[in-house]
Amino acid sequence: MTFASHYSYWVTIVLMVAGLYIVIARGNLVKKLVGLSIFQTSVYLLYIAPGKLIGGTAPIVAEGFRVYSNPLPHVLILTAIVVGVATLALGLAIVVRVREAYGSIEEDEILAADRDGEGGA
Amino acid sequence: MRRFLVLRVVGKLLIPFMLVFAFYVLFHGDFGPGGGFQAGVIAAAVVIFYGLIFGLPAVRRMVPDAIVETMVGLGVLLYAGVGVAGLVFGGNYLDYFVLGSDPVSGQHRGIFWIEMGVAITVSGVMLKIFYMFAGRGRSLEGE
Amino acid sequence: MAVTVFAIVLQRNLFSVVVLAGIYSFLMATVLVALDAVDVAMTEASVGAGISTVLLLGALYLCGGEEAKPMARPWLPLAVAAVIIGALVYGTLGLPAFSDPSAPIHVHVVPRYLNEALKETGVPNVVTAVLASYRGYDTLGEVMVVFTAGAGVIALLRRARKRVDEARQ
Amino acid sequence: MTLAHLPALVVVVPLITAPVTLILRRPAAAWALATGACAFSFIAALLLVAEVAAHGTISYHMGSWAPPWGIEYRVDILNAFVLVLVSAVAAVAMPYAWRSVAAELPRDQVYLFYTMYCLCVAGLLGMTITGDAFNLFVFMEIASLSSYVLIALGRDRRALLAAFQYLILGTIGATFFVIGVGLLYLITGTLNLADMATRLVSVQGSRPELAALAFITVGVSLKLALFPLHLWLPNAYAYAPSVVTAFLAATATKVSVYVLLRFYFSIFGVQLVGGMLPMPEVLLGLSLIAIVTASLVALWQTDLKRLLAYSSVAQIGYITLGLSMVSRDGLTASVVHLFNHGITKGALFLLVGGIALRAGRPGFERLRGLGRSMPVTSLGIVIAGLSLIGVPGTAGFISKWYLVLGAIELGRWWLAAFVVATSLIAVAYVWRFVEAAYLSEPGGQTPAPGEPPPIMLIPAWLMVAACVYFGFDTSFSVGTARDAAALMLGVSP
Repeated sequence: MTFASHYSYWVTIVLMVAGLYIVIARGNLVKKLVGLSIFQTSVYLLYIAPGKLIGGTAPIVAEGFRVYSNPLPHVLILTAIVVGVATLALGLAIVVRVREAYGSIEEDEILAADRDGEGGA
Repeated sequence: MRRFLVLRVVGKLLIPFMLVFAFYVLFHGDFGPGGGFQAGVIAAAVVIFYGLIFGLPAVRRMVPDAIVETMVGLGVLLYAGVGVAGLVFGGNYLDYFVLGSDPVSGQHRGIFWIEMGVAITVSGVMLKIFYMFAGRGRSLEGE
Repeated sequence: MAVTVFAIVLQRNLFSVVVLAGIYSFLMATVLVALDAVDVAMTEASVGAGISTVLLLGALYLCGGEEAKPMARPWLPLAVAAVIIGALVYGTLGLPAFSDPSAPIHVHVVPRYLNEALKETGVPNVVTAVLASYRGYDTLGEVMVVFTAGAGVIALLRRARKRVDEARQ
Repeated sequence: MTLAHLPALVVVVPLITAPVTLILRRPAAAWALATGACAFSFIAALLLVAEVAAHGTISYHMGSWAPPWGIEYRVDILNAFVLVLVSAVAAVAMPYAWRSVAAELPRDQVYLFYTMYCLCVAGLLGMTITGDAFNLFVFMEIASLSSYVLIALGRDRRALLAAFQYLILGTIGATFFVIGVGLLYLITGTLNLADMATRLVSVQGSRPELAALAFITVGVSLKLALFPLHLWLPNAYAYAPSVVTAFLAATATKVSVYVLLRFYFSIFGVQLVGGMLPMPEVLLGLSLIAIVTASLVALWQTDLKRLLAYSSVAQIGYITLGLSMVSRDGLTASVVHLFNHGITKGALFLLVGGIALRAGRPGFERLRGLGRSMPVTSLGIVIAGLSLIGVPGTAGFISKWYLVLGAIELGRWWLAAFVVATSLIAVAYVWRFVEAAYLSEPGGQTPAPGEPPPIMLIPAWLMVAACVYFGFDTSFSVGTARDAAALMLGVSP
């Protein structure tokens, strides 16, 4: 249980928390989405890093290789990447609509606009 | 950007190769890295590239909206259809074993068609999203 | 990579943020190659650095690029972040060490993929074999997610364009 | 042949319908197909319940790959019951959608609405039926992405912001869930839920397992809007199109509750959840706070749709309250309330949608004298409202009865008293409607006399009738729930 043996996990944790921090602390909708994708990306490392075997190769069966890295996390993360980009696309589409409806992409300003125009819209 | 001759010529020269590369990635996915998803992204990128050089109207003429929207649905249907074919031939859902004369050739056939489905849907969706965002900019500028 | 992320946290010009996010994705792809995940790296490079960047730039073009000043009281997010760090460190301490061949993920389920995939599916790239065949249903779901996003973007953006047209008339 | 493939077909049929509706681009065809698909799923779900009740758990192997290598669909009495709830609400809401959607959405978007609706139904059903942790995540994303779009389609511009907030919180929730599943995968090496459960026994109580439990709990709690993670819910429900509100309120949070139940009792096991961690105490505390605060907040709302949305947060509190008892009666109450509250809220939101069609936003000033101008709708709301309170003779009474039984069984008399006392707050907020509709003179904003069209009223009243029916005949709801509770606790029924 040394520091080095869990190094990959620490990196993951730092990235994850930084991404999440952006999402919660920032009011700009686009920046929130960027933070969200960093948060999701960090999860890729959590899955993939433990699958690596030192001395192993990519999991493509070929002559002369005995040790392969674990392919299952790769498959899962391919799916996760796709889910991430789908979420991003949808989120941006909503942001564009918000911008057109409110003229702003700052959360505070939008909430203020709603308070002023309560019942209007 | 219509005035940049170099860009136009280089673009025209590159685009066929890029498309070929997309197909390479699609069919080579069994042996090396790659597969339907990556191929779809590359194919969509080619068309987007074309759109950036020659303008949105030109690319919309080349690949009209109706085709793109049909592609979006068609790829998924192809994938799900392979699953149903498994049912029809007496296997479970998405069972490829029953699709060929022997299990391995059935697997091959199944994997080929579903990768195709993935590629079609992915490139369709990417293109459609590009059209949507690019088209929006235009209508906003018009205001 | 961590430096890029902190730059993103601090940077308020959204264009820089997007470019930095693209760089971040490329770095991530490099790390993934180092970890033998070539398929994933290829996808991350094309999706994270390619498609996402294009999408974000497109959205910024429509929305404008400066961020207002950050929230005045960052204590709540910081507290949340601290709790999560705590939980994760606590949890990962019990995990197998890096590159430990006797870890459960290497001895359960996966050996069959590595040893039998070529025989059972005729596909040497085990990632493709698992993706398309063993866990083919997941991939169907994944394509469905892409489809959902596509149809969703159509639904969201088409209607408003019509509205703009109406407003103009 | 078809019968053996029902587990796959129940999800795949709505899933395939979605791209077909997109390609056809005809609103009428899209509606007809979507209705057919939902009806099919409903019938399939009923057949599955009968099958499971008679012959026990069904396991279906996708692509004929045996688990844990392939993906397994696993139907037992618990998720078959949830399947029936989801598909029933989906099928009943479809005829209603025909008029309601046409009135609330621009014409060229109507077919896309049905595409999204099919995806959402398929996603929720897939989440419920699957026996694979990662597959659950994938279908969770299908269901969530489509529900973000469905909410954003609401007429009010605030629907956009509500959808965005839901997207952010929903994605964080889903990512937390993935982190939890990842940790479990790292210590077990498998993604199949049944396999995971057996392999977890050897590492019970280890640190990654506890962390995974925490992450999955927080992630799913975001989705099911457990207090204090409920902030996305009121806006999302208030501004979404009427059908969407009714469907999501009746099903989406309930499926998340199911996921929580599944992970707690089938994966982690009663010993871990109930014995080693203060999970029941934490859940109990949060549930109590949720019930009191959300009910009180509901009292002050100026709009009937928002009032009902806050009441949903409170009712979810009752469901998790049952869960926190970790006993046979408590879990029975949880599962029964999941079902009963689903139909009750479905009925209420469908009826409110009818008011919205005639009057626009259902603010209380527009409800004045509604009992005279829309008598059938108002009567329905009152009956379903009684079920919300838990008056004897309605479905809501049954669930509260089991909650009280569970509390007494544990010797917690104060908890039993609490359940009864908080029902009085529900009386107060339902009374606000009664007061406006029956005891006030019609004001300037009251809609002119006239009911919504029968195609909307009949589905809504079907749900109202269900609220009453399941208040008397409890053999299906309580019987199934008791079996499910026994299954979760691992005791013989």
